Amino acid sequence: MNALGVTGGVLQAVIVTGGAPVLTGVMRQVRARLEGRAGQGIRQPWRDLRKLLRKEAITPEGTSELFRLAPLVLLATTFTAAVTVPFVTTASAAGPVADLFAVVALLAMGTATLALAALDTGTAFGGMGASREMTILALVEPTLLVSVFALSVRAGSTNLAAIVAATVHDPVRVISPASLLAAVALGVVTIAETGRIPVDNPATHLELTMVHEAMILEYAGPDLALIELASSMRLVVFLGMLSSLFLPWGIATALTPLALAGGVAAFAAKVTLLGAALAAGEVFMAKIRLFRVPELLAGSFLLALLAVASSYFLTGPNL
Amino acid sequence: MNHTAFVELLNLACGALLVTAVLILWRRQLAAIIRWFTVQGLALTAIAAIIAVDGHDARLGAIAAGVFALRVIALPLLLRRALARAEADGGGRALRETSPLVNVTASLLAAAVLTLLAYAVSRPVVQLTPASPAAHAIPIGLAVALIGFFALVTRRRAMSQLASFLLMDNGITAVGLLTTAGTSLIMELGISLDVLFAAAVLQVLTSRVRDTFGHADLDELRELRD
Amino acid sequence: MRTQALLLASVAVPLFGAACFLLATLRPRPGWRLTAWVSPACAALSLGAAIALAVVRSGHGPVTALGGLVRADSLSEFMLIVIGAVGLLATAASPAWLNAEIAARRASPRAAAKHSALVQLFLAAMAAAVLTASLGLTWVAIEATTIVTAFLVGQRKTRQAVEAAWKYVMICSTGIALALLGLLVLNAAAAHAGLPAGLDWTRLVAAAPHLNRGVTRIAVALLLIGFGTKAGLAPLHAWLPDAHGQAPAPVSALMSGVLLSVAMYAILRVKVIADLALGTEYTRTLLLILALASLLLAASLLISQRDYKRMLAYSSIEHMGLLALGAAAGSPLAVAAVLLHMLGHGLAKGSLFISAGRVLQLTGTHRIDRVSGLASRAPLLAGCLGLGILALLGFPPFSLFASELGIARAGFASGLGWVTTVALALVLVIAAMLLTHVSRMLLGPAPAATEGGLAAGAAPPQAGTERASTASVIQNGSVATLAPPAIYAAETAKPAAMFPDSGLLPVVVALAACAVLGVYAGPVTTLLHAAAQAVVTP
Amino acid sequence: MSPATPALAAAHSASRFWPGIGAHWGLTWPALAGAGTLALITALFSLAVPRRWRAVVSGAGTALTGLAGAAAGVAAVTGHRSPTLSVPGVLPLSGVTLAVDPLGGWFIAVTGAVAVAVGSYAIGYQGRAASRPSAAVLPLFVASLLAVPAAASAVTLLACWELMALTSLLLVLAEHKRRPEVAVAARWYAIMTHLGLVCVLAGLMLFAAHARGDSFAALARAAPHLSPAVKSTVFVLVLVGFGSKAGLVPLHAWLPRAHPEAPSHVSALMSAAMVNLGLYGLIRVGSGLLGGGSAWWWLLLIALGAVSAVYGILQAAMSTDVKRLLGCSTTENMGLACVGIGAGGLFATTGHPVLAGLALAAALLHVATHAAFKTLLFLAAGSVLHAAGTRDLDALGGLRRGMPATTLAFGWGALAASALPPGTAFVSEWLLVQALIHGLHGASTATAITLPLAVSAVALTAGLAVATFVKAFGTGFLAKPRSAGAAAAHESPGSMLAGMGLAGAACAILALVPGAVLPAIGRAVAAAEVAAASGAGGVVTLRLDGLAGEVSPLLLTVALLIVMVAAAAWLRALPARSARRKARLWDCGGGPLTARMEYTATSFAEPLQRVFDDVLAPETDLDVTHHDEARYLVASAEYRGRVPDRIERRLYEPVLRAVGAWGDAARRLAPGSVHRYLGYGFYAVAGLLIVLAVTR
Repeated sequence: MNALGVTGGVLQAVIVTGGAPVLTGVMRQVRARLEGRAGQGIRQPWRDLRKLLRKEAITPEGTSELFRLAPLVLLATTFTAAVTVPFVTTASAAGPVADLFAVVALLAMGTATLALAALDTGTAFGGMGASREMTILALVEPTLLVSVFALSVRAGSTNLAAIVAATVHDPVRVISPASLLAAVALGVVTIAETGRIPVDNPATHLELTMVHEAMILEYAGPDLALIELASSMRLVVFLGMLSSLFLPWGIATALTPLALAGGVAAFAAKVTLLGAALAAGEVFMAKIRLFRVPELLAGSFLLALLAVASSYFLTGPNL
Repeated sequence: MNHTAFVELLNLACGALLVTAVLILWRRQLAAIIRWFTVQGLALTAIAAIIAVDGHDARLGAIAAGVFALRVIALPLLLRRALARAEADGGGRALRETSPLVNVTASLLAAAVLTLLAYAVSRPVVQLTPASPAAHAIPIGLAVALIGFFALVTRRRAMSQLASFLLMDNGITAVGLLTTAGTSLIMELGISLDVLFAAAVLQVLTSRVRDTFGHADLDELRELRD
Repeated sequence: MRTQALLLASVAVPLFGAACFLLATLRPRPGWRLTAWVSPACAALSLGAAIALAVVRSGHGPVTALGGLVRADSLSEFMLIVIGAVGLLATAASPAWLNAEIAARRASPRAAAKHSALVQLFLAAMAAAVLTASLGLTWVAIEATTIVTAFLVGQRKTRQAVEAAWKYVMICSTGIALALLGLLVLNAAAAHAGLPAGLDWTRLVAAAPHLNRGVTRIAVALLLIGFGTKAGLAPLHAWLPDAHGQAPAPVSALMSGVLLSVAMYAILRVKVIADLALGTEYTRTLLLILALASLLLAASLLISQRDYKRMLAYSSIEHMGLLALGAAAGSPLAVAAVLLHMLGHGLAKGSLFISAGRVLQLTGTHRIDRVSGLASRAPLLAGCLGLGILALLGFPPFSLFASELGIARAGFASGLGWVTTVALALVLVIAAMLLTHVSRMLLGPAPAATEGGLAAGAAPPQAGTERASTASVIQNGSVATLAPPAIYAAETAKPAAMFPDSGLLPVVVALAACAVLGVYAGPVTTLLHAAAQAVVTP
Repeated sequence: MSPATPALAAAHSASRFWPGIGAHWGLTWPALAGAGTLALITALFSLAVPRRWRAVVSGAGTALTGLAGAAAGVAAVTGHRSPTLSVPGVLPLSGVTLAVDPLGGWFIAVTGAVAVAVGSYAIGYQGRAASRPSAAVLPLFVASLLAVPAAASAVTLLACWELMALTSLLLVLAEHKRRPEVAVAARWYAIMTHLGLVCVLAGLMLFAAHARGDSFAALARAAPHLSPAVKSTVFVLVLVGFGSKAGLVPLHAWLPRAHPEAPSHVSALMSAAMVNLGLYGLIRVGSGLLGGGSAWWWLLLIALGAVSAVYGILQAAMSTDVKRLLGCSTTENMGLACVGIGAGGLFATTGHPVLAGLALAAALLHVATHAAFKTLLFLAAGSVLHAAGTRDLDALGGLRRGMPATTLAFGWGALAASALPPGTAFVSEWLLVQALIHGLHGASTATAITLPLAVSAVALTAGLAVATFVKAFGTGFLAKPRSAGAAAAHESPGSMLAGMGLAGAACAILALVPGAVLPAIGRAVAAAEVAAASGAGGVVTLRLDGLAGEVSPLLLTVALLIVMVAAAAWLRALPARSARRKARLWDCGGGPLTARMEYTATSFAEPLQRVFDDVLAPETDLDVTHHDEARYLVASAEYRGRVPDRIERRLYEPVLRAVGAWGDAARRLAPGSVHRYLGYGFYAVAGLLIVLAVTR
């Protein structure tokens, strides 16, 4: 935990919180344009949030404190991740938290809390959404950890800062088969975790297909605003992790204004690009059936395992 | 009495022992079986007496008397009384062994085989005192014991099983006598008493079996099974 | 002189008791109430004599009496203690049992007195068997036990009892006759080795190295099979389940608890001579075959066993197999474990047979599947049965754990690893089956027939042991007397009500003793090791 | 071990007032002796006192016993040396040898702490219904649990092991009059535990026979000179024996039966304290006495552990009986610990002491964390059963209103169990994964193939655990009650809550400052002769020694709390807010929602069941009865579905069938014919005589 890290943390807090809705806006805009619509402009998500925050808070009958706490927990977990993962600088705001497992578990914690809140409502929708979300979460976990394994083999640690630093110092590693396979695997994980097509459709409200939306069906007003904000931040965090792990160029290594500015700009650019690419991809894809999702995740798991194998066998036993 | 005569007599007695055993195995008539059993008792007594006379052994003489009392008088008497009561219950018909589990021919062949086995097995015992003619007759005693055991396994009637048991016991006694290794009198007494009591108990049980199961053969005592 | 008196006491006291009972039978109307307690008194006396003998003689050499016909060394003393302990257990339980039988009109006071007289003779014969100084007289005494117990087995003159008695006497006499044959052959060998007549143990052991090998082999084989018959070892084991199943509960307890062990005592003695004459391998092989055969047989027949008394009998076969295994191992530890196992098994199995007898009186059936929910009908009885089984399976703190562990240790230590492993596997199967059968009897809710019983059992929880349950039996007995099926309930109701727990008190004491022995044997241990030395080949 | 510290202080003062104790007896023996005496006294009093006081006496006595035991354990792990006790008189023919080293001390401390919570809980849980036997046996069970890790000779270990089995069996039987399943469960438990004993016995006795002595010292001395074949045989035997106690697949069959049917406080003791001793045995014999051995042992153990973890949590995810669910999760956690132990042994044999220490430390820490949260969960489940009268999640729900404290406890336990920060299991699983990941450096090929698979097994387990406990908590405690019993549920008495509170506190400590116990674990690891020290340290921040890796659950939690508070404050500060308004749930416009419209536990697990169709092989049958008039009109449709234990189907049922066939065939051996019986003898004698005649 050093000055660089703290500065980075503060900057990230601001950028991620402020930029996440914008990213969502951008992605929606990209989709709209590709589908030949005018789109609502990239600031629309912010407007929605403002509107929601102004509305009165609603407590559905028969729900408990947990229902009210869930949005806060979700936001807290995502925010903590956003602060500690090194996006802008190679150092982390809080090294002991920036462990890749810790971050992953943190985000899973948020999801689990939301699922509990959904069950708390006692509606069929809530149960359905929770059940599906948990199934996906359970299946994503192996891929995630094994690809983390693959990446950590490179750096000899699972600490994000260490991995990023190692990558920055030796950029060639990025194109090693291990890291390419891991990148693809993590990409699939990102799609599953952030509920994008083809795993989930953020825009649907159709009982048969919705997962995330089914969970938050009972939320309204400020609670809903928090959840929307948190999930867009979550997307940024995942995309940011992808960028820092696999294309860490431009990330600030020194505590100079220029370097920091460059870091911020690079981060914004990378995340925006990745988001746009994701959105563009969604246009050409349809959501797959829930029970086809395991196949997708199994595939990504295989890739991750191959990543580990290659990181061991292609580099020889004694790394 | 000179040595050859002694050997002749001894062999004669032993031969009688074996023959009676085979006859007991052969005959079905319980009355006949008991008769031959008595004869065998006599043979046994003879063996004891001959060895006693030859060795001028008063102790053995006493034993001979005991054998006579037990195996020629007491046990046959016991068997006859049991038979008489059985026949009385059975309405005076002469009691026969219903066909044994192994038919007579086969059991005679088995007896032959057992005799050979007895000879083969008891070689070491014989060679223990090769000089004594009595020792050479030990296999016969063993053979009788084995034949008795065989009869025990194959006879269906309670009575005839009892007889077979006593036959086996005769064989064992014969071995005891022929080894000419003296046992203490008190032991002899105990053994004889045990045999007598065992026979008595079995005789009582025979009548109980008859009372409870009628004239059924022993193979029908199958209420206790798993 | 004092020691000799003690020595003879353990035979004389039971004989005296027998005489008392015989006199009682002569009287036209035997005053049963009082005389019933003569037999426990005698048993207690002889147990006391045995212990006193062990205490007085400890440290000195063997004592002899009656001109060398009777001799006691540590082994005989330990066996006397086993006989005395189990005898006390069985005789202390028999008054209650006999009273129940009389009350149920299954026996008359005269029959009861006759029964007690025979039991006393039985005890005397067993004591004689372990006290005599010569193999021959031991044989005589052991055969005498068969004769004495024949009528005890067939006491209830039912078809099954008669059948059991016939099989018992026939098979045992045959087996023991084989032992006689072996004995005579051994005698020949001894005579040839220049021993005086009489087959005296110590002389035999002393002269054993000079015995003719060929002859001794035959003799030992016959002796092992012969005494093995009486010890319930395969192949001539078949009398055991029938006899134990049909004999009255206290007699089953004695037969299974001590008679088998006494036969095993003879085997141990013979083994010493055989080892000296032939080397350990020969006897060890024979004993291992007998042991494994018995264990396999017990396991196979316990799996689908339907009669709980037969179940206990087969478990006795199993334990005899274990003893044979220990004897085969033959190290001092093994023999000490075998002896301790005799005592522990005697106490546990005795308690189990007595409890089983109570169950029979309570339910009127031998069938395992007809007894259920015993724990809620008769908690104390169920407790005794359950704890007895746990003791039998070798759970600590019961002494069978220590002894079985000792046998296993000795087995592995003396290079019998594979055999011991196989034996352990078979023991596992047997344990599983015993647990299954017994848990079927004990556990679960009380059967619908005794709904009232359940209520009665539940109502007074503190006093809710046997009394509550018997109350229940009376209840549905009296309601059901009109209905033919529950006649036995009507019968058993009265005795159960008359004699609440007195029949189970000895059982509780015996199990407690077994547990104490398992935790701390104290002086017994020294006696054990001394006794083991007596039969371990130097 | 929070409850232990006062007792430790007491022991200290005792040693001060009673000079000599501290000096040459150490603190451990007085404490352990105290535990034993307390247990005996409690047992006697529970038999004696009237029913009204029984539960109090037995519960309080058990708690005190546990306290003393915990003190002993803590004394041992904090480095107080204590002499080896040898009591030749006790246990005839063998004698008893006792010694407590930090490894044993760790397990003793864990057991004692569990017993404290369970004891105070038992006061309220047994209540008036306390039967004499179960009340008396409870403290004895605890005592035997404390004795097992103190055994210092094979025979002593076996004796304590059997005492433990016996007492636990008697406790499992406590409720046999109410439910017939209890008898079945007890039967399974007794037989499996006996199987385990036979294997351990054979293994240790074989070992002792070759070592010419059965004290652990003698065994350890002899181990290096043993042939690999013997060592491997011993290891495999004890693996089977101890594995069956630890509930490893495929020997887990007793676990999901016995745990639900036992009274809940007993389930807690069994699941949180007893199964650990299986692991203790593995570590003690495998690493300590046999001294490492060959790599394949440990690869085998890792494989078994991974399979058990995944299979266990899958069964848990499918089960709707909350106590069965917890039982299966025990199999899972034991599997994870076994992965750690296996990795430790593997790294030790392949010469990576640091990693070995780390892996074993992870396993030992997981033992403690699992003990903490599984106690909490079982106690909470027990009070649910106590209040709602059912264990079936499909019939529960909405308990948060009736029993808020229990809900809180179960929620905290569920969080701890699902390995999410700031949950308790998070730290131990993090350590485990760290050890596995760093092991890839310079590993052999077999290791390099095993480790990633192990990691993915652990990961899958973690994911499924989250799903499982979300299901358990969400359907059991949240939403609407699904049955009258659940609706009428009321909070449990104070003593039960106190028990849960203690367990919860232990969870919290282990979750937030796991570093506090790492030194103790380090000593335990050293005592296990796996490595010099645990490969991790630090109090606030957990750092790996010699490896790059750190995590700080405390920091994480604080950060979360700060953000939450800030966000909440920000929300409050928002303009134009009015108070929260209650509103109807969205019921699609059709009438109010009833409990029958909720997702049940079964339906929650359905997607997972579909995903793992091939592994679980669920059985479903659907009977549709049509109207007689038209076969297109459905009169009624009945759907039945269950998820059987596959391994049981494939492994146990054939064996049981075979044994049954054997038994039926064997009955022909005793047909009742006296001739047949005599024939056995005749043929035996004839055969023997022939053999004698032929051989000379």
